[in-house]
Amino acid sequence: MKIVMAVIKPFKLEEVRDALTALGVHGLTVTEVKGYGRQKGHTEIYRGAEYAVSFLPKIKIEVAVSADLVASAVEAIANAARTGQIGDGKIFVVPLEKAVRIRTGETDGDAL
Amino acid sequence: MKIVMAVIKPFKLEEVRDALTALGVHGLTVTEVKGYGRQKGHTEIYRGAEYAVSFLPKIKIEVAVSADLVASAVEAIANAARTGQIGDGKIFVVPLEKAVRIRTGETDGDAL
Amino acid sequence: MKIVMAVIKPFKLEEVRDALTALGVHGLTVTEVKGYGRQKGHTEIYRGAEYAVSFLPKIKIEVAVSADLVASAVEAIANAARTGQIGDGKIFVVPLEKAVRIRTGETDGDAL
Amino acid sequence: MMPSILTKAAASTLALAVLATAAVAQDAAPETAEAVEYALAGDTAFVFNTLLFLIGGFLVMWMAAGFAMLEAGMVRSKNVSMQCLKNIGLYSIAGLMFWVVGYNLMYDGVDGGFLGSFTPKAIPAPDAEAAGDGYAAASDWFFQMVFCATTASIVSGTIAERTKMWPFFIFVAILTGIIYPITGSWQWGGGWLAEMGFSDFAGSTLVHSVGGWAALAGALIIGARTDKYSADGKVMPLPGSSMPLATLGTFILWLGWFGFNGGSQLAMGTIADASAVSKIFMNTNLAAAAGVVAAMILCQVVYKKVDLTIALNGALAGLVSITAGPLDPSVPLAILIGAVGGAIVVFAVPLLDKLKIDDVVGAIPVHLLAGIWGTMVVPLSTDGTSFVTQFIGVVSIGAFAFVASGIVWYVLKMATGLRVTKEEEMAGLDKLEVGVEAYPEFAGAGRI
Amino acid sequence: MMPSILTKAAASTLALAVLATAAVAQDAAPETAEAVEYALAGDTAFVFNTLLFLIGGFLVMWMAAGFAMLEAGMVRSKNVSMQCLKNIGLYSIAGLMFWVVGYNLMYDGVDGGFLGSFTPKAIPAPDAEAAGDGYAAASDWFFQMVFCATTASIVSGTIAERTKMWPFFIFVAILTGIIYPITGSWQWGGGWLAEMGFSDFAGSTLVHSVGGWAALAGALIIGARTDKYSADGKVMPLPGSSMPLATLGTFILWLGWFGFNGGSQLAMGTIADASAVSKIFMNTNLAAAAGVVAAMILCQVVYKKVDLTIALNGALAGLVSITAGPLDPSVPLAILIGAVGGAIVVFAVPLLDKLKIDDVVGAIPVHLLAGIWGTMVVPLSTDGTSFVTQFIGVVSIGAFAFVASGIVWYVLKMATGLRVTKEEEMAGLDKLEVGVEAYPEFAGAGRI
Amino acid sequence: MMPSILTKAAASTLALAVLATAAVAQDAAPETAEAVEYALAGDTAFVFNTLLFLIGGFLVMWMAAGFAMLEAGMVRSKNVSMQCLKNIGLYSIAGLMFWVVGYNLMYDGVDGGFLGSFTPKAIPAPDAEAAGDGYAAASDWFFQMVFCATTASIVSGTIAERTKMWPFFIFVAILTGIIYPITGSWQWGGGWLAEMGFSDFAGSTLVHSVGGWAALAGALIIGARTDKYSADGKVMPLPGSSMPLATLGTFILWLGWFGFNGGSQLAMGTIADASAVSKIFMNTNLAAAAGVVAAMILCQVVYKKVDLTIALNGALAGLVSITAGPLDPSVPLAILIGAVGGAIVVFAVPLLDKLKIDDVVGAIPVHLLAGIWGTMVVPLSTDGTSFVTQFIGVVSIGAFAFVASGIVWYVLKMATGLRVTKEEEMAGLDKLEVGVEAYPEFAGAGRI
Ligand SMILES: Nc1ncnc2c1ncn2[C@@H]1O[C@H](COP(=O)(O)OP(=O)(O)O)[C@@H](O)[C@H]1O
Ligand SMILES: Nc1ncnc2c1ncn2[C@@H]1O[C@H](COP(=O)(O)OP(=O)(O)O)[C@@H](O)[C@H]1O
Ligand SMILES: Nc1ncnc2c1ncn2[C@@H]1O[C@H](COP(=O)(O)OP(=O)(O)O)[C@@H](O)[C@H]1O
Repeated sequence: MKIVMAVIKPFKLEEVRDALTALGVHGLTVTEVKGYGRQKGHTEIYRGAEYAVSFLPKIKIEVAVSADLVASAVEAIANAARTGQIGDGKIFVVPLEKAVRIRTGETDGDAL
Repeated sequence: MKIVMAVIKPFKLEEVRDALTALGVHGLTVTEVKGYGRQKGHTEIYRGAEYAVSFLPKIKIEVAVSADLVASAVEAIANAARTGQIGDGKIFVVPLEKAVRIRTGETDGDAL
Repeated sequence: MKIVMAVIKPFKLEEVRDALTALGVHGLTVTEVKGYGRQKGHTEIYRGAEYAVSFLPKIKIEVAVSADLVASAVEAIANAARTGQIGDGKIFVVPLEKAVRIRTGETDGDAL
Repeated sequence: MMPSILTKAAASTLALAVLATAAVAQDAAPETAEAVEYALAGDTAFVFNTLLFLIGGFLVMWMAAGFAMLEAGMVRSKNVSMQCLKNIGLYSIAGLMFWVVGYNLMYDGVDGGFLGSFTPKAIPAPDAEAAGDGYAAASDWFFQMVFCATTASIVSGTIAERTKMWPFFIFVAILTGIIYPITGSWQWGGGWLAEMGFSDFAGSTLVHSVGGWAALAGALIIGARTDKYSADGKVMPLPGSSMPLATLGTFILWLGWFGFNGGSQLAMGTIADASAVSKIFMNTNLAAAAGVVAAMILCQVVYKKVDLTIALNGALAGLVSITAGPLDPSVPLAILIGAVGGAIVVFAVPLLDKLKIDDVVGAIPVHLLAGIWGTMVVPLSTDGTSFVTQFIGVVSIGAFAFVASGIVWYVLKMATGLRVTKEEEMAGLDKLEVGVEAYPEFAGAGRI
Repeated sequence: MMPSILTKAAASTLALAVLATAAVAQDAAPETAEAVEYALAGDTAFVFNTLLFLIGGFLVMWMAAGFAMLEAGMVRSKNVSMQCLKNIGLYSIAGLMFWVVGYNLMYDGVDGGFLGSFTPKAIPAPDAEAAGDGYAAASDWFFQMVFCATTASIVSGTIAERTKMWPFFIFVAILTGIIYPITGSWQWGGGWLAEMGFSDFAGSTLVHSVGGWAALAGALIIGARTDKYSADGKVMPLPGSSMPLATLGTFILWLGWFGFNGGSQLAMGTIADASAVSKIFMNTNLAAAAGVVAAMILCQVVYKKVDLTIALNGALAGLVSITAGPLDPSVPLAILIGAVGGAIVVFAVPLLDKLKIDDVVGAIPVHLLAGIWGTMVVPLSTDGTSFVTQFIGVVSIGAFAFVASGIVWYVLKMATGLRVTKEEEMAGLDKLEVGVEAYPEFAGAGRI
Repeated sequence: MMPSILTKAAASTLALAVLATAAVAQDAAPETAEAVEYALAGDTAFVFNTLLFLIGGFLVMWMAAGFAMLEAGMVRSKNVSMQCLKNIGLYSIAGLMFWVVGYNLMYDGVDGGFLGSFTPKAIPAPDAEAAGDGYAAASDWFFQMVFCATTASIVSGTIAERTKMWPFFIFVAILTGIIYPITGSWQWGGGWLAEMGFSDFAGSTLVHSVGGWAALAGALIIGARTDKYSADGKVMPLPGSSMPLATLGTFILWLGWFGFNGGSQLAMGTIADASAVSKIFMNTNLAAAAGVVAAMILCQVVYKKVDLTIALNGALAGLVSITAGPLDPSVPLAILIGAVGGAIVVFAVPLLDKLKIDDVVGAIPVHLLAGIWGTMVVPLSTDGTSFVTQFIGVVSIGAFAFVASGIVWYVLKMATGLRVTKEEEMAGLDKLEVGVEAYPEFAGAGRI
C-alpha cells in the first residue's frame, strides 16, 4: 500500500477526483496548502510598499491505494491535473504500512 | 518510529488527544482537511442551483511515535474516534526514518 | 529521496525558506497546522468561562529532497527555525519512493 | 413612551386649548391673529412630531440590523446564515403582524382595560389629518412597529444555534401580533397599569423585559446547545465567529437607541419637548458609556482580562437600564443607572451558565435583568411613581409574557418540534434549512 | 418624485399665492398679520423641505454602503477588494459627474422635451435663497445626486468578478453624467413623458430599471464568469464569500429606502406632506416585509430550503416594486405589490441562469424586473395614470437605457476591452488591479 | 463651528432683538401680532437648531463605529478584538470625561483666554429653556461631545497592534477631558485664537489635527510594530485583515461627516441657515469624491495598481480637507481642496514609512496633514481670514497638542509602560488583554 500525495492547482480538484473515481478509488483527503516553486507569484502593493507573494494557493491530495493501483493512480492524477503551465505541481509516493477503517476496524486493503 | 496519521471527525479531536495523552504521547500536529469518501455530503442550494457538497470537514492528526507504541496508539485513536457512523475516518501508519527536536537538536526517540 | 517534514513557528517560515533556497532546494509545500506539545497554550476567557487553548498555530513544511541533501536540509531547517524557546517544533524524515512533476512528467530526481 | 392615546392629547394640548379660547373670545384683531398663529404652530408641531416619529422610527428600524450583526458575530460560522435569515425574517413578520392586528390590539379602545381590538390598523388619507391629531397616524404606527420588532429581535439571539426556523417564525408572529401588544396595551395603550401609575418611558419592561421573558421561556423549553455544558457540569465556551460584527451590531444598537429613547418623548414641537429629547440623548449616551466602563473595570478585576463581548453587553445593559426613565434622572444618576446595568452583565452571564440556561448572546442579562433594574429605579427620579407600582408592573407583565411565551413554545414543541436534531446541530443550521453557508470559503465546506 | 422644476412651484404655492392675495388686500390689520404669518410659514416650510432632502439624501447616500456590502458579500473573496473599490469609486464619480453635467442635463430647461442643458449645476449663495424657492438648491442637488449614484451602484453588482476597473469607471461616468440624466429629464425634469402623464414616484423605472437595463446590457456584452456555466449547460453555483455582509448590505438598503421613497415626497412643510411621507414609510416597510416573506415561503415550497440570498433579494424586490407608487396604494395593496416583487425574484433568478445571463447579485430581477412590475401596477391606485402611459414610459426609458448602455459597453469593449483575462479571473481581480487582498490571512495568499 | 457661546447669541439675535423692539413699541395691534409671531419663530428656530444638533450628533456618534470598523479591517486578525474594544471603550470614556470636565473647560468662561472652568456640565430642566437660548443645552453638549470622541478615535488607529489597553484608555481620558478641551477653548470656546480671527469651521485643526498630533506623539514614543521595518530599512507590509470592514468603516465616516460639517453650521432655523447646511452637504460630498478620484488616479500612475486602502484614505482626506471651511468655497474649489487631500495621502503614506513612523491606518496623513492643508486653504474663500492667522492657529494648536500628548505618553511609558512585550505582540493583543479572539474559527487558534 502507498500513499499518493499530490500537490495540484486548486481548480483541478474536481477533475482529479473524477479521474480517481474512474479508477475505483473512492476516498481521499484534501488539504489547502501554499506552494513555493518555480512558478513565481505576483507582486502586491500595500500602502506604497511592494512585496512579493511567492507562496501560491495549491491543493494537496492524499490518497491511500493498494500497491497495484499506484501507477495508474499517479498517471490518472498527472493527466487530470496537467495544464502544461508552470506550477502544475508534484506527485509523491510514500510507503504505507498499515491502514485502519475506524468505523469497522477493518485493516489494510479492506480499509481503503 | 512511525508516523500515525489519522483522519477523524472534527468533534472527536479532544477525545483522541486525551486517549493519546493517556498513552504517554504528548505531542501531535493537527490539520483541518476535507474528506471525500463513502459518507455522502449534503446538497446545498444557491440561488436556485443545487449542488452537492461532497467534501466534508475532517481533522487530520499526525503523531510520531516509537515503534513499540504504534499498535496501542492506533488502537487508542480508533477507539476514541469511533462513532460507528459512516465517515468515522481512517488511520494510516507511515514509516519514519528520523526525528529531530528543533529546540535542542535531540533526535529520534528523544525527539518525540 | 526523502520527504522532510518540519513543524515550525509561523514567523520562522521566511528564514527557513531562505535557508533551503541557499541549499539549492527550490520547491516546498506549506500547510497551516495546529500543534500540541510541551509548549503550553494560553487561557482564554469567554463570557465568564475560562478555557485552555492548547493547540497553537504552527506551520508545516514538506519538502522532497534527494537522499544526499537530506542531512543538510534537516540541519538548515533546524538552524533557521531554532529560537531556543519551547515550541520550536520537530523535523521528521519520511521515505519517498517516487516523485513526478505533473507539468512535464519528469520523475524522481528530475522532478524535485 | 407614553400611551399613544394620551400623546395625541399632550402633543396638541396647547394648540387646541388656545384655539378653543380664541373661539370664545374673538372680539379683537390681535386675538384673532394669535388664534391663527397658534393653529399654525399646531401645524408646525404636527410636522415636528411626525418627523420625530419618522427619524426615531428609522433609527429603531436600524436596530434590526444591529441585532442581526451582533448575533451573526456571536454564533459560530455554521449557524451564521440562519441567524441572518431569522433576523430579517422576524423583522418582516413583526411588521406585517403589527399591522394586521398588533397595533389596534395595543392601542385601540383599551380604556383602562387589558387589551384593545383585533382589527388591522387603518390609516387616514394624508389630507384628512389635522393639527389637532398631533402627528401623522402612519408615523406613529411606524414608530410603534419598530418597537414591537425589537422585542422579537431580542428572542432570536438567546435561542440561536439550535432552534428550527419555521417554528421560530410562528412564535415571532404570535409574540408580535398578540403577546407584546397585550402587555403593551396595559401601559402604553392606556390600560390598567397606566391607570395605576406605572411608568416605563421607552420600554425597559414593555419591550426589553418582554423580549427577555420570551427568550427565557424559549431557552428553558428548547434547552441548551448540545455541547455547551459537559456531563460533569463544566461550561464549554463556544466562541462567536466574528467579534467585529458583534461590535458593529452593538454600535448600531447604540445609535438606534437615540431613536428608541429620544423618539419616545413622542413630541418635538415645543421648546420643552425638544429640550427633553436632547436630555434623553445625553442621558442615554452616558448610561451606555457607564455600562461599558463598569463592565470593563469589573471584568479586569474579576478575570484579569476584559472580555470584549461583556463590554459590548455592558453598553447594551446600560442602554436598557436607562430606557425606563431616560428623561428625569440627573446626569450623575443616569451614569449610575447605566453602570449598574453594566455590572449586572458581568455577574449574570456566568450565573446563567451555572443554571445551565444557555443564552448565546446574553440577551437575558442585557434585556431582562437590566430591564427590571431600569424599571425599578424609576421612582428615584420620576415624580408620581412608586416602587410598589413599578414592582406590580414588572411582575404582572413578566408573568404574562413568560407564561404566554412558555405556552406558545410548548405547543410548538409538541406540534412541530423546536430543535433540530443533534446531527443537524453539529453540522450547523445553515446546512439543513438555509442551504447556504455564511463563509463557504473560510475553513468551511464549499470552497473545495 | 416629482420633477424638480414642478416641485419648487408645488412646495411654495401656498405661501406665494397667499402673499400675492395679501398684497392685493392690505386694508385690515388681521389680513396683514396673516400675510406675514404665511410668509413665516413659508420660511418654516423651506426649512422642513430642505431638511427632508438632507435627511432623505444622507439615507440614500448610505445605500452606497449597502450596495458595497451586499456585493462584497456576494462575490468570492478573491474579488472582494475590487468590489469595494468599484463601489466607493462609482459613488465618487457619480457625484462629480452629476455636478459637472448631470443635474442640469436632467432639470435645466427640459420643458417637455428630451434633455436639459450641458452645464454644471450652479448653487445660489445661502442668503440669496427665499421662501418662494421652496427648498435650498444644494439640498435638492444632493438628493437628486444620490439617486443618480444609486443607478450606478445597481450595475456594479451584476457584472462583478470579471469586469476591468477603469472601463467600468468610464461607463459609470457616462451613465451618471449622460444616460441617467437624459431618461430622468423625460419625467422628473418635466420632459415629454411627464407631460404625457407617466407616473414614477421615486424611481422604480427612472432609477432601478435604468440601472437594471444598463446592467443587463453589460452582462450580455461582457459575458458570464468563466466557470459559471459548464459546457453541458449546467449552472455552477459560485457562492458569495460572506452572508453576514450581504445581510448587512440589505439592511442598509432597506434603511436607506425610507429616504429614497419618503424623501421623494419632496416636501414636508405641511400636515398633508408630513402625513404623506409617513404613509410612504409605512407602505415601503410593509412592501419590503412582504417581499421577504413571499420569497421565504416560495423558496421553502420550491426548494425545501430557504436561500438567504433570495430572501435578501426579496426584501429589495419588495422595495423596488413599491417605489413607483409608495403613497397611493392602500396598505394591503402595498403588501401585495411587495409580495409579488419577492415572488419575481424566486422565479427570475434561476430563469436568468437558464438564459446564461450571469448576474452575480441578482440586480436584474431585483431592480429591472421588479422595477417594471412596480411601474406597471401604479394605475391600480394612482388617479390619472393609465396602463398605456405606464407601458410607454417603461418601454421608452428601457429602450433608451438599454441601447445607450449597450453602445457604451460595446465601444469600451472595442477600445479598452471589458474583461480581465481568464487567468486573471481565476486568480481573482484583487491581485491584478487592486493589489490588496480582501482577507489576506484567511485561506488566501499573503498570510504565509 | 462657531464658538458655542457666540452661537447662542447668533441663533437667537433676531428673536430677541425683535422682542425687545416689540416691548418698546406695543401701541398697534399688528405690531403685537408680529412680536408674538417672531417669538414663535424663535420657538421654531429653537426646535430646528436643536434638531440639527441631535441629527448631526447621532451622525457623528456613528463615526465611532466607522473608526472601529476601519481599524478592525486594517489590523491583523490577532489584534481585531482589541481594536474593537479600544474603540467602544474610548467612545465611552470620552463621553464621561466630556461631561465631568471637558465641556466646561472648553466653553465655560473662556472669555478670550486659554481655558474655561474645571466643572461638570450642568443641564437646565427642559421647561426652563427659552427661545432666546437658541437650542437645547443638552443637544449642544451631545453635539460637542461626539467631536471630542472623534479626536480620540483618530489616535487609536495609528498606534494599533502594539499599545497596551489600560494606558491607552488613560491617555484617552486626558485627551478628551483636558487636552482637546483646552485647544478647543482657544477657538470654539471663544478664546484667544477666536479673537485673533482664526477660522476652523468644523474642526480640520481643532479635531482632526489635534487627534493627528496626539497620534503622532504616540507613534514616536511607542515605536513601530516589531516586524514593520526590517533591520536593513525595508518596509514590511502587514496587510489588514478585512478590506470590506475597512470599506464599511469609510462609508460610515463619510455618512457621519454630513453631521460633522453640516451640524457645525449650528443653526437651521432660517432659510439662510438651512441653505448653508445644504451647501455644506454638497461641498463635503464633492470634496470626498474628489479625494477618492485623485487618490485612485495617482495610485494608478505611481504604482500601476489602485490600492483600496489608499482610495479609502483618499475619501477621508478629502473630508478632512474640506472640514475647516465647507461652506464658503465654490463647488470647483471644494473639489480641488478635496483632490489635494487625496493626493496628500498617496505621497504621505510611504513618506511616513520612510521616516519609520508606523501609522497602521494612515491617520496621520488623513487627519493631521490633510487637516493642516484644509485649515491653511481657508483664506482662499472665507472673508476676514488670513494665512498668517491660520498659520498661527495651526502651529499653536499643533504645538500644544503635540507637546501635551507627548508628555502624557511619556509619563505613561515610565509609569505603566505603553507596549506589550514582543512575545505578546507576536501572539496578538487579543490573547493577552482581551482573551477573546476576533475570528476564533478562521485559521486561528480556538477552532480546534
Ligand atoms: N521539492 C518539493 N517539495 C515539496 N513540494 C514541492 C517541491 N517542489 C515543488 N513543490 C510543490 O509543487 C508546486 C509546483 O511547483 P513549481 O516549481 O511551481 O512548478 P512545476 O511543478 O510546474 O515545476 C509548488 O508550488 C510546491 O507546492
Ligand atoms: N483511500 C483514502 N485515502 C485517503 N483518505 C481516505 C481514503 N478513504 C477515506 N479517506 C478519508 O476518510 C474519511 C472517511 O471515509 P468514508 O469513506 O467517508 O467513511 P468510513 O471511513 O466510515 O468508511 C474520508 O472523508 C477521507 O477523508
Ligand atoms: N510526537 C509528535 N508528533 C507530531 N508532532 C509533534 C510531536 N511532538 C511535537 N509535535 C509538534 O511539534 C510542536 C512543538 O512541540 P513542543 O513539545 O511544544 O515543543 P519542543 O519541540 O520545543 O519540545 C508541537 O506543537 C507539535 O506541532
